[in-house]
Amino acid sequence: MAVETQNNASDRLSAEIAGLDALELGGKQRGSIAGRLWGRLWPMGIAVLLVLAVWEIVVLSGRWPEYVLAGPTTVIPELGARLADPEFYSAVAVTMRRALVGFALAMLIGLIIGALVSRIRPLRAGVGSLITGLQTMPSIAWFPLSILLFGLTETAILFVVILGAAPSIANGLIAGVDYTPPILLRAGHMLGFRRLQLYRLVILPASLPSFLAGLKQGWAFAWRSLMAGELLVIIANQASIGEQLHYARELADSAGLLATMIIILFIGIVVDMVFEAADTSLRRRWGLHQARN
Amino acid sequence: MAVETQNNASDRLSAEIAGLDALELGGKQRGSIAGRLWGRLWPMGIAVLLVLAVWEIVVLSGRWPEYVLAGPTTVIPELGARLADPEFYSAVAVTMRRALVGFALAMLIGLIIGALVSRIRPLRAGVGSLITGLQTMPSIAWFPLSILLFGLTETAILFVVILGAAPSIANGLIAGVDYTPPILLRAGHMLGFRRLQLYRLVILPASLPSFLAGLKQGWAFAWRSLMAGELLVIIANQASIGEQLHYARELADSAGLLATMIIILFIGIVVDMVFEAADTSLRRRWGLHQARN
Amino acid sequence: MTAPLTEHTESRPEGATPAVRLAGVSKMYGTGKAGILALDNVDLTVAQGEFVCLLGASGCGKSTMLSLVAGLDAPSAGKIDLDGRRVSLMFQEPALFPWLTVSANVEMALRAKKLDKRQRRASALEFLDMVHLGGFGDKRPHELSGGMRQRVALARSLAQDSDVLLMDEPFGALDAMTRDLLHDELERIWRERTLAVLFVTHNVREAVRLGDRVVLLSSRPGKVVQDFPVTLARPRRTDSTEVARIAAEITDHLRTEVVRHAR
Amino acid sequence: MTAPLTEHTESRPEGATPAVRLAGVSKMYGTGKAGILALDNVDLTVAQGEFVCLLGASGCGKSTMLSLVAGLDAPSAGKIDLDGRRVSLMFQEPALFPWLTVSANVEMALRAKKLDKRQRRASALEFLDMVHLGGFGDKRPHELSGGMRQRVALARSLAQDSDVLLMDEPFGALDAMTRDLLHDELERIWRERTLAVLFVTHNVREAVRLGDRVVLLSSRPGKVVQDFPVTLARPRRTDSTEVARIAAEITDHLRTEVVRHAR
Amino acid sequence: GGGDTASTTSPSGAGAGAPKEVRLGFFPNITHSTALVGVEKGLFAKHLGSGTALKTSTFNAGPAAIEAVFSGAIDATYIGPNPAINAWARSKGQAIKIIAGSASGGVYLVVKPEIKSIEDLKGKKIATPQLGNTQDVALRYLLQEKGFKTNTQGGGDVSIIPQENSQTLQTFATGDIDGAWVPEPFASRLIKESGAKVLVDERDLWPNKQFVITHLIVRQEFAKQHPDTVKKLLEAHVEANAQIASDPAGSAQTVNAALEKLTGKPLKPEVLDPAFKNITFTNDPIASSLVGSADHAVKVGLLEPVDLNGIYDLKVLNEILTAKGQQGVADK
Ligand SMILES: Nc1ncnc2c1ncn2[C@@H]1O[C@H](COP(=O)(O)OP(=O)(O)OP(=O)(O)O)[C@@H](O)[C@H]1O
Ligand SMILES: Nc1ncnc2c1ncn2[C@@H]1O[C@H](COP(=O)(O)OP(=O)(O)OP(=O)(O)O)[C@@H](O)[C@H]1O
Ligand SMILES: [Mg+2]
Ligand SMILES: [Mg+2]
Repeated sequence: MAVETQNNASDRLSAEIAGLDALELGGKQRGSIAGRLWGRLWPMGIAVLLVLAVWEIVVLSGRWPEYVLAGPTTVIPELGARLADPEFYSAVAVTMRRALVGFALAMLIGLIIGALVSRIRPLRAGVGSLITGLQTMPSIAWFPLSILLFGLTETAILFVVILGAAPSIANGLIAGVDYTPPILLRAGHMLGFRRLQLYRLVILPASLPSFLAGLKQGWAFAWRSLMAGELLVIIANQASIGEQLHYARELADSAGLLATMIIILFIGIVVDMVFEAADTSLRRRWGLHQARN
Repeated sequence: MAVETQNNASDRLSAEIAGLDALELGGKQRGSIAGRLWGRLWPMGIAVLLVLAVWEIVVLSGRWPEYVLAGPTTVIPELGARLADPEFYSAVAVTMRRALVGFALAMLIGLIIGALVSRIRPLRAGVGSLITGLQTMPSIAWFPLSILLFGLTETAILFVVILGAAPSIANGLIAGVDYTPPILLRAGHMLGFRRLQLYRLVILPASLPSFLAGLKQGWAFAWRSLMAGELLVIIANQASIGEQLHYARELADSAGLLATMIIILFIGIVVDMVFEAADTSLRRRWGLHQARN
Repeated sequence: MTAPLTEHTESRPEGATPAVRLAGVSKMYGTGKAGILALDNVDLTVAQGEFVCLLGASGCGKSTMLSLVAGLDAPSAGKIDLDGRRVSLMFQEPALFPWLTVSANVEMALRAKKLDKRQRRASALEFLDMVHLGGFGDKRPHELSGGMRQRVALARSLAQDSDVLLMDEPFGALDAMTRDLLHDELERIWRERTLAVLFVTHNVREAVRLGDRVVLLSSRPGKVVQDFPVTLARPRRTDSTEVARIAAEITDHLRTEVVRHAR
Repeated sequence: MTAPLTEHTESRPEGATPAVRLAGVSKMYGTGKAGILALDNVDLTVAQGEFVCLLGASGCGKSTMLSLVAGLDAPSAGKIDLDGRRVSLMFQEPALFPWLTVSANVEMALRAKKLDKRQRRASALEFLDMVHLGGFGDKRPHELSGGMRQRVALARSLAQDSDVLLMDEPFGALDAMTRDLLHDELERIWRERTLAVLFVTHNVREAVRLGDRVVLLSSRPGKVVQDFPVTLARPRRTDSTEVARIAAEITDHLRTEVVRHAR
Repeated sequence: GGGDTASTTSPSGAGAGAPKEVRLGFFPNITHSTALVGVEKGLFAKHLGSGTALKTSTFNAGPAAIEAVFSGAIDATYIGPNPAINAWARSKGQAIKIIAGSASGGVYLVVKPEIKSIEDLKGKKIATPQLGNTQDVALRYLLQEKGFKTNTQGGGDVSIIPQENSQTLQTFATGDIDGAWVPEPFASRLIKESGAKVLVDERDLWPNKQFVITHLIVRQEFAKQHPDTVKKLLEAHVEANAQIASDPAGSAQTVNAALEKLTGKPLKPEVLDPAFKNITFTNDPIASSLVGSADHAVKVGLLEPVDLNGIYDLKVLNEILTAKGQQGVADK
């Protein structure tokens, strides 16, 4: 109805103000894909260059010998050598597979535990605080139990990863549930939703932002647990990033350690970008992206 | 004005319905302190008993020898012996001091980084994703750098703890800022608040729930990093929990390991309760505690 | 009723089934000195098919009453009887789900009905058309104006299949024209479904335009102080002189009540 | 003005300083086909010390206009000139800070003034008294009723020391009595401070009761279509016959405008 | 953090005056008994004299100790052969020197009782403490000699599983592995707790039945600046080893007391006694075994060829030994 009658007028204006838009505060308008990419890339480029420069200066200062702190000029070729090595990709693939499988399972378990604990009062009183307790438990404490239960198998690694990430994910969900605006709960209640339906249709979507934040933290836990857990069981013919990190340190190989750290950072950044994309689309839908600072 | 004129009427009714209140859905009314404590304690007690029972059954099943999986009947005396040992308390004190100092510093740094990154667009594009990248970096990767920078000192431990916790805290704050309701930002803007003032008076308090969740996750990271970091530098005559955990594992001392795990869990649970108390009071103030199931 | 009737006499049909019955209902928020007695010993009955309007000063307990009837809160004393009737409540705020589009918000109300996806969608769009938001089904709530959001909430609560309809200032943010059109729609639906309606408003003319009865609440503590039957024949018009006359009369009572109770 | 004047003539003193000047202002939400043109080429001037009321159908762009004037959004085209005047805007929603008590919410508006803590508190309580919420300073927003929250928001925006006051349906959730009292308070403050006020309402009588001019906006796209000067002597009363007469006249125009433009 | 290296950068110059403190690292581990006895009995303090304080740091594994040496946070440390080789190779011979031996022997291949010979290992899972460490290399080399194929990822005829020794205790008990090539006290624990039996005593694989498992290294820069202090350290080291030799039983008790203090748990007597007996504490770094082990590592493909020439600096040690009328040790 009204929308149609206005389209001509809006088209005209739309064209008129296109130039103006471009000048406006960035980010409010979606802008072109290239433009958005560029808006992300230049600050990243500068950040990377800055880090490299500081690093090289520290190394050049001669405060520490090269074998103690390798400089970019050593590490970058080392990194290049790895990237040229097919085995490297299989190591990354092994680790990523474990991370993703473990994380997916942790997500499922975290979701279930979070859902139960957040809504069942005695359960919450009984084991609510245990969740954070479990979160603070270092991965190595679980190693013996993990081996007892699963032997020298990949499942033992996954177990450690899940124990690392699931509490974090559950906590994110619980926080989200706790902060669901009461008016939305009441609205859901009035629409006749109870228990599972209320949970699925109202509480869960309302908690999504917090759940997403929990997922992000859970990923970090999963990854760190994995880096430790990959030493737990060394499975035939499967190199992994956790192993590489460990051996680089074992061999006092500064360049190798730094190269591995860069790889870990890179993966972390890529994963963060995925989360951020999800987050941005969520905020756009909720109408939170227009916030004026 | 109106409030005064109603007090008599309300006093009367207040007395009348006191009995009714007690019967009403628990948790909506504050209730007596003893009652609330009891409401928390019995589910916890049941949870603990349940775990002990399952554990004892598994041990009694004889599936594994006692030195591989110690049972409650071994671990509880072991725990008792520790609790009777004054050195244990000094170990706890050492670890808690490090955890609290590290966490406080991480909080400060996380707050500053989170504040800057969340509000300065190029900074966010440049280093925003780096925060999660750093979060995924295992503590051991930082050890060489930490020793390089700080030698075998307590500062080296704190450095690892801060690198573990600060990104998490920063991420919590950033999520909170991102999800601050635009209408509150606009209201703050209309009241003439800009930049720092807007941040301090509007954004920060609005982000508090998410920040608190980030703090909780940050605590878990800090604690885990500390458990690893306490092995980095073993400072003369200072036993610590991280060390105890490590040695229990190194010596394959199942009872010792389980006793240390219980202690870690216990500390984690106590800390969680502190966070929960903060969270509950926050939700009460915001009017989120009345939420109907 | 607890309040003395003035010139009007009770006009509610004696034999009508009561749909909502409040008996001695009180509601206290908080406890002790800081507590607020929002409702004090309220008795009220709404018959099936009856349209009751609730008037009262700001903060007198109207919303509280609706949320008690809806079962969202428990009364501190007294009893509320709905006899198993299904209630729907349109809140004072729009209370839309921000993560859903406008039409999905309305569809939420249709989940109880056995409809397939396409039918649900079509039905939601019908209700949106009814509140003059036909073209906005795919927008998100944050892209609407305040009045438009209120209309979505109205569509959502009308879409629900209930016996008792509770409405908390449903037209507060609308202009007079839109309001008039929606009055007609609401009246039509009320008749078709023989709903029991409890309708809160600050607009006395609106109350007279719509209500079979107009109930006056006093302020802190909220008590029923007057109960006016409105016997005008329907359809009525908001700007008719009869409505204006009765509204003026009720306004006078309201004024004296408000002055007598508060301050 | 772009719209032809009808029977009334422009009554605004020729020499008055313009406080707010909108020239050819357009606002488009979104882009392309899905875009909505909320305001189209609006020209409007409000003089210092002038009280202008804005009327228009739901969703016609009134709130958009206020947020543009307040500088919360940038117009897609056109210019808005305030000459450095300080603006305060009372939103359509209360927009209170949930983590602060009621009085602390009002105190937020007093931070710009050089007051110590005690003075600020005292001043906040005065403003709360003014909106008849004297006893509620220590409550939290969630403990108030809808109308009470709106009054807190009113107190907060009145407490602000500004030259231009923008108000978006400030009395929408209030009963007629409270409304009348607050009209008087608002008028007093407006006179004392010689504010420029841009006041959005759906209540035509309220507009006539308060405004020096009543401006009519058409629907989608929002355009200024009429501009009525109100020359009645103050103090005016909402229920006076003159106000009713002018209001009826404006309502007629409004109706034809709404019918002509939308649908 | 630079303050920690004050002693190395002190203006005193080479040999000019003693440093305020000397920072010594070791592990709370029975193979580090020389250090444990020396510290516990105050021998280091005695020899260093009042001018130089002894500051000890305990480490749990080689990498942390090497990191500390590299960064100048410690001056000398007891350490196993692999980290020393790594440190030497990484720093291209600049960071450290081995200045004395400390312990030899005490490493066994223990297996399930049903395994009677090396040939029986086919298809079995054998644990080692760490990929590329001496035990790992020894196992791989032995298997290679016997014609078995192995690889670094646990595949091949015999599956080699590098894992921490504590985990080996557990996985052996649960039957996940069939044997392990481990040092004391883990070998004795496997025998006592899980009924493992010795298949190979690593001593039998080496000439003179001797091979290094612990030695003392020093930061080169420190050695250059404070040769006198290094000498005093070595004097204490020699005295500690002498004490162990003269009173093995008493020393074992001293060691166990120190372990209890450091790790919270003493070793059980039935583990302590055999373990302590199986280790020989000697000043001889047994250079031939270090070089031999490195050779083997190259042969099984775990190490790039590395030139170990100059890794030893045994001049001062030999001076001390000669002064005591004992025989010197060789660096070949
Ligand atoms: N959650 C709450 N906690 C404490 N007090 C409350 C709460 N909700 C309402 N009140 C108090 O109860 C009284 C009645 O509130 P209610 O919302 O029912 O008023 P109302 O009649 O709907 O007013 P309005 O017309 O302004 O919406 C008010 O004094 C309010 O302060
Ligand atoms: N953030 C937004 N994004 C997209 N469209 C918007 C946004 N805000 C408003 N609109 C659209 O702009 C138009 C005008 O909205 P506005 O809020 O200004 O109306 P209004 O005159 O204040 O209406 P009401 O009386 O209902 O409050 C509406 O059609 C609305 O859908
Ligand atoms: Mg209300
Ligand atoms: Mg509006």
